[in-house]
Amino acid sequence: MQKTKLLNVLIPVLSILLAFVIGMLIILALGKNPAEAIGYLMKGAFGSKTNLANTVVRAMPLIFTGLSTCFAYRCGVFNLGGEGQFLAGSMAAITVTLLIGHEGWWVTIVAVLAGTLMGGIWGLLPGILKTWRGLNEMITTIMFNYVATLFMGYLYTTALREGSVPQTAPVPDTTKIGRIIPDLRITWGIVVAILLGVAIWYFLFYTSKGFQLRAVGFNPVASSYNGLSVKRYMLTAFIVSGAIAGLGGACDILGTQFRLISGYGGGYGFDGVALALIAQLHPLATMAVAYFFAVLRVGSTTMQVGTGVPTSVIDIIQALVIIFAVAGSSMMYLPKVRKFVMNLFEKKEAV
Amino acid sequence: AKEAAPAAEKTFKVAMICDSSISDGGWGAACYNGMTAAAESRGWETAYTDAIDQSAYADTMISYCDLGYDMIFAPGNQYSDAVVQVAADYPNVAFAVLNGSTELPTANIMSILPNADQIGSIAGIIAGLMSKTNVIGFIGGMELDTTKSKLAHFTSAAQAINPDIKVVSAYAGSFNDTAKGMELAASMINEGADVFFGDASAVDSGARQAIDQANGDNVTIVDIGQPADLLGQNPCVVSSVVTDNAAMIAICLEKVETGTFGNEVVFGSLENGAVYLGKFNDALVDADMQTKVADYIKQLQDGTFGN
Amino acid sequence: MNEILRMEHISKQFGDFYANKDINFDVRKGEVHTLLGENGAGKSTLMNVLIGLYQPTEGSIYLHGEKVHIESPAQAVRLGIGMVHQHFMLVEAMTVMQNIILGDKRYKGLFINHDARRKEILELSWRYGLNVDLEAKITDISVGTQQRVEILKALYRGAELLILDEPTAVLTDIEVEGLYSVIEKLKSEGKSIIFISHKMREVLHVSDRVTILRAGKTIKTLEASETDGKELANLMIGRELVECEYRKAEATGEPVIELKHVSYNKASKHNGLNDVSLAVRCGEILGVAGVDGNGQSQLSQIVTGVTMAEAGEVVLKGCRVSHMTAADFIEKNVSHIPEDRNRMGLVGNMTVEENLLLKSTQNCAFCDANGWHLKKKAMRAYAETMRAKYDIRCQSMEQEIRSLSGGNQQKVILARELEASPDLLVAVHPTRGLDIGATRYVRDTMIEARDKGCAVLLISADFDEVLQMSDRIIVMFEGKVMGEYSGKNPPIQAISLAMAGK
Amino acid sequence: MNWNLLSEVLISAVRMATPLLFVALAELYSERAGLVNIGLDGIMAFGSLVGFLVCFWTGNPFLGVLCGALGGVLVNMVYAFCTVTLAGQQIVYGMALNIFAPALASFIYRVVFGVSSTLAQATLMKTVSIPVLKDVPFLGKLLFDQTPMVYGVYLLVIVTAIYFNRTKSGLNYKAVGEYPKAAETMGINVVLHKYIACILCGFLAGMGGAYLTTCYVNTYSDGIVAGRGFIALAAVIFGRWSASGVLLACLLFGFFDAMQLRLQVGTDLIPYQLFQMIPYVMTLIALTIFGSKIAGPKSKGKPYYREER
Ligand SMILES: Nc1ncnc2c1ncn2[C@@H]1O[C@H](COP(=O)(O)OP(=O)(O)OP(=O)(O)O)[C@@H](O)[C@H]1O
Ligand SMILES: Nc1ncnc2c1ncn2[C@@H]1O[C@H](COP(=O)(O)OP(=O)(O)OP(=O)(O)O)[C@@H](O)[C@H]1O
Ligand SMILES: [Mg+2]
Ligand SMILES: [Mg+2]
Repeated sequence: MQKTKLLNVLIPVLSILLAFVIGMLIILALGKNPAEAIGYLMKGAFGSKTNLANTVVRAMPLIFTGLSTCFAYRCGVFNLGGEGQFLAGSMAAITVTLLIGHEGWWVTIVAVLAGTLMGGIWGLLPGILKTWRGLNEMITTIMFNYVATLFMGYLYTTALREGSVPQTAPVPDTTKIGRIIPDLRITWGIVVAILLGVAIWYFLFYTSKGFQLRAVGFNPVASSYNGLSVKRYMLTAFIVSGAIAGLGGACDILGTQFRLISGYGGGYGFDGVALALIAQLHPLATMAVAYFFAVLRVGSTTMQVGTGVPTSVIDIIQALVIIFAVAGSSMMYLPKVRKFVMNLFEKKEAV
Repeated sequence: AKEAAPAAEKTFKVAMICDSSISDGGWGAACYNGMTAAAESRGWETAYTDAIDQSAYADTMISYCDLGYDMIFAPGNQYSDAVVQVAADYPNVAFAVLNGSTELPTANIMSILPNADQIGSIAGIIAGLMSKTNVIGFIGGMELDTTKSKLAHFTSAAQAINPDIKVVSAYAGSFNDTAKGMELAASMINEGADVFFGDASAVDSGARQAIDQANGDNVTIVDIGQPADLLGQNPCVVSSVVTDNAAMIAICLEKVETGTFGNEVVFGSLENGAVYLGKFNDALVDADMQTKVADYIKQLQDGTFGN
Repeated sequence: MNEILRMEHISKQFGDFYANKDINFDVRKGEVHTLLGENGAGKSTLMNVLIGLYQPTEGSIYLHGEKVHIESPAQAVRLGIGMVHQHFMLVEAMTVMQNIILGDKRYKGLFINHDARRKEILELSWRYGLNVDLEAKITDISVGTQQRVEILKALYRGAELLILDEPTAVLTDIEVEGLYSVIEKLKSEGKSIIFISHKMREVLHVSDRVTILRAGKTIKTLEASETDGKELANLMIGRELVECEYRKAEATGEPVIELKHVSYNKASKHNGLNDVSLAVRCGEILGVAGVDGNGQSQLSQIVTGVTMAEAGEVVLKGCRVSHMTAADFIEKNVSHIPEDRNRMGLVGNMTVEENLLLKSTQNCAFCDANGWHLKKKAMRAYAETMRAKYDIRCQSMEQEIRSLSGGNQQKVILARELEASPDLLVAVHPTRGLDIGATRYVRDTMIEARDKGCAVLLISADFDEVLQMSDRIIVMFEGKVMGEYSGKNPPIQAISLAMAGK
Repeated sequence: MNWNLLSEVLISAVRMATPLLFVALAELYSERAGLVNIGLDGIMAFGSLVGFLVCFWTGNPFLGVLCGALGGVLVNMVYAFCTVTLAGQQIVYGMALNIFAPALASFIYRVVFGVSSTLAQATLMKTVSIPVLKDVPFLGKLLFDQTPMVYGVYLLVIVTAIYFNRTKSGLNYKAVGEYPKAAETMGINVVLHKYIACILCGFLAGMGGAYLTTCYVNTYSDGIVAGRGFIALAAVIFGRWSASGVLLACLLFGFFDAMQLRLQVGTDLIPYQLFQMIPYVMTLIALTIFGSKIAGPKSKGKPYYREER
């Protein structure tokens, strides 16, 4: 038992290190100094108070989409629509803010609720298609992502456009989600994210409903034989995971980005899926991995700027991290490998 | 802004961020070339980060600020938000926003604003004179205000010369979907368009490719390039409306050096030479036509065009 | 002696568990050699090792005296070994013909020469009396026919050594006779057959030699002519077989569940019900006999609310429940031991403890505030009592249940289903795959429940089990109830005829 | 709508359907062996880069296409190893490819062309028109005045249909996707078939990518694939895992896309984003109407280990 748990942590960590080694080799091959590169990475992510804060800011949307994935996959719902749901949330939040036309904290609350609701609805649609027509959610959620992205384009170029660039008006100052410390960009959104993560963790592992949801996710047939309403749980998972992503969108637009603009929100959904899978669908681990992803993102920006390596090197390292981490854990399920590793452990213990 | 450093030894550094690629043969390339040319003229060091997501704008600029860059060049109004945010935290760094709005400048932010109306009009003049089918095409990337006013002036200038002109236009919704540019151009050719103008970066190169294909060996459909001088890149390029970013950026660099940076918009226009018409493809345009174009541009400058 | 196959010291390990341990086994030309053993003795595993589907942990295989290393089923096919698997290996989306010619490597050419292949297969099927419709889709043919397809598949590949893994489990008596004649024919052509079964009667009937496996080990090899059923049974089980006679009860109370003219998916002979009426009273066991796949699954699903009847009425404790769901049935105190424990009964990736509590986490003993907080301590304590009470053998209650052995998995289900003191217990193949001790335990527990007043519907493909345990017996054939018989001195002859639809 | 316009739209539909068709066939071969590969976008991106580079250097578009296809195979081997040998989750690795391969492509492009800011252009494949036939009004230009790649892909559709419906090998291949264990017991090498499926998938998807840069546009730019892989994925489902169905689905998507662009040129009133939604919304509507009664190969998406029960 202990050994398995240890391995579950050790394998991703080793895999990530390996991915880094390869990344550094690429940097070396480009004629840059890997040590220097790492130095820049650390400096970018942890170098100063501002940098530390930026990392947290970057982690926030990832925590939301990661948790959204976590929740859905735990119930056997393979929601790839995190991105669309995130955008649906942002769009609803900004639309409501701009339409109300007033300012103030109550607008913030209404906007956040609207974002959450809209995310939920955007999750519900593929849910209905799955439970009613049996459509594979992996396909439909991807389609809904495209629709959401294009609709966002419509909002910022036409419907809610303000000024010369295709973008919406910004959220009024008093409606923005406040900063925790005035001169750092961290907002209360991160607190919401962390509380949500803890709540999901509690829900999944310490409540009866969460227990049943997990059972449905692992084995829907057995669950239905044991009196659980599989369709209802799945639909709930669609809605809630959509709502989590939507809440993330609302927090992000009201706290960090302030307006819709071309390219907004790209990639958060898929990143969320990847990091939740690396975290083996554990909500607390998901938050940690999200933070790690953010470190990688922010740090690597500085690394790119400092060393002048192409931006794509960073993406390559990130993809390698995903591939190695997940491959590492699936390798552990192979009997041969498992046996081999266990033997290693045994030997160590014997010594 | 900061007092100018008295020591002449100091090498200044400028960095550019860009969401598209600097090798896109369009906007990104033109802006990068502009920056390097300007930097070279004043002995600055340069750096760039391209192909970045919207979510990384601020982080990237912060990184440059932390690494001691003196100026950050953001070629597009889409960076304004991020610039405002970062500029507030780094009052000692100068920020120049190409196509930034007139309201944008602060103590350490300046806008660089080429005259989009004139750019559109120049292209419109050529199109109005050259079109034989009386249909001309315009492909936009995003519905930027600058793009919209280019389209509006392209249309009005062409119609001022030839009232029968009809303009077909479309937005690709992207600056890098080359294939979409091809399809859009193909469908416009099908509508009869024979002179094209575009404001969509890599999408335009797709459009030019479609035009070349439609032409075959005999160039009857032409394209007007921008913002660099694209003559020779494709057989169909008849001339280009050139925006001399380098000149405008150089002004900013100079202001940084002298410590007078900020609170200002650098305009670019026919008048100050930052906007001008590139060379003609002599095989496609006879001398007579070329002088006509030159006359109209003169009128444009005098404000008598279209009266 | 013309021995064609010898397996020496074969061991096969799954994880820490030895399914086969140091097995020795040989087959001669033209003989029928039976592998006899209880469920889980390791018969199928040994055969899967032989055809290269599994790699043995240890041991070697000799064919015609030469040592071979069988790496894949493809190689086994080349070596002339054919196997009819216990769980058929048929691609449902394809036709009979396509299934037979699948993987055929004997003919060159890109395209399928349909006419030639059809002719060849028809010839084969005529020679061995294996009638099948070549153009039918697998989903449309009966289980018996599917088995004929499986045998044809093996023969078509020119198998010299044919393995039949529990071929009779899914056949009616008449079909079994047909199978015997096929076996005779094959034997007369000099082919060898490995026959797997745990039914004494047929073993003695068809075999030349018998090898007994128990708990993964070879116990003994005997000449069939020199032994009798009793000896075989004792060897197979490992101790003197104590004839166990359960006391039969007579129930007169109100029916707990009643089916009135219930139909479901009527058109299908294998997974539908056609005008079924029956009643189970408290304090009795109603046994449902019949060959697998005659509507038993559907029956069990309807009386537990997993599926809804299409016509007719289901009455539970006096209420019409035709439109209720499984949850409502559970609410009304109906327990269910489903037919496939891994797929329907347990959540393999969850722990033993969690599986024990799968149905009762909403119970106020285990949670507060409407299911919003689980009382982990109470759960653990309960699980530990269950572990003791039902003798569940596992390393820890936090172990994933899929790593438990079948018998212990079944005990977990039993604990979960019986602790609720159900009014109705629906048990489907409750002892399938269990060893003798576990089987005994399960049966005793069910009888005990009955004696406490529970109504039990026992559906089992194991005829002996139905005979032993039931107070009344009904027989199902092609979705219909063929007849009802008393459990005391049941008319075995009549029942087995009814099972064949006569 | 006049005939000329319709013909233009159809020609454009065929042009836009061709890369889709390559990639959809790639996915068809993958899913028929039980492997759902959502990494098509990534494979295409890499294929389009390799195709472009080779074409740029050698001036030979055919070589470009071939190398692009091989590049696709190379990338897809990552997926093959992880999903077949390690029996990992197919969706995850598909997604990983979508991050990895485009980044790699963009990286290589940058390394090759440095920071030079001139646009690299390659020669495009010439159309080969079939004499006489190409002059048939309306259909002539549509069917007989295309690049060899277009003829090739339609040939491939027919070959694929015949392969899966008529040949022995096709039957074995389908069995692997339906019930790998049964296939294994019939002497079919499941792992080998799955690897072959990955090779074919990589090859065709790479080719689809290379088509973009050797037959369609003559430049490479990041994001050139623009979500075509996902549309192809939908086309396979839409086309019910059959070659002819996939053909129809791709033509339909191509048609909607071409229509959408035409409509955009014609009107300014309706925002173009709404037009761009058409292919996706139509997919959703069509899927909803048809439902998913045929769920495709039975074992698709499930990892296979031989010794599992
Ligand atoms: N693939 C596998 N993984 C893990 N355990 C297995 C596997 N296959 C079989 N076993 C275990 O090995 C033991 C022997 O199984 P096997 O199927 O060989 O029994 P059998 O004698 O054929 O029984 P039956 O009469 O039920 O068919 C069982 O306890 C079973 O749980
Ligand atoms: N593009 C095409 N052009 C000409 N003939 C074709 C084309 N596509 C398919 N066919 C022909 O149609 C026949 C049926 O092919 P089709 O692709 O419909 O089979 P399928 O749908 O894969 O099989 P199934 O019906 O089992 O799903 C084949 O014999 C093939 O020759
Ligand atoms: Mg068996
Ligand atoms: Mg068909």
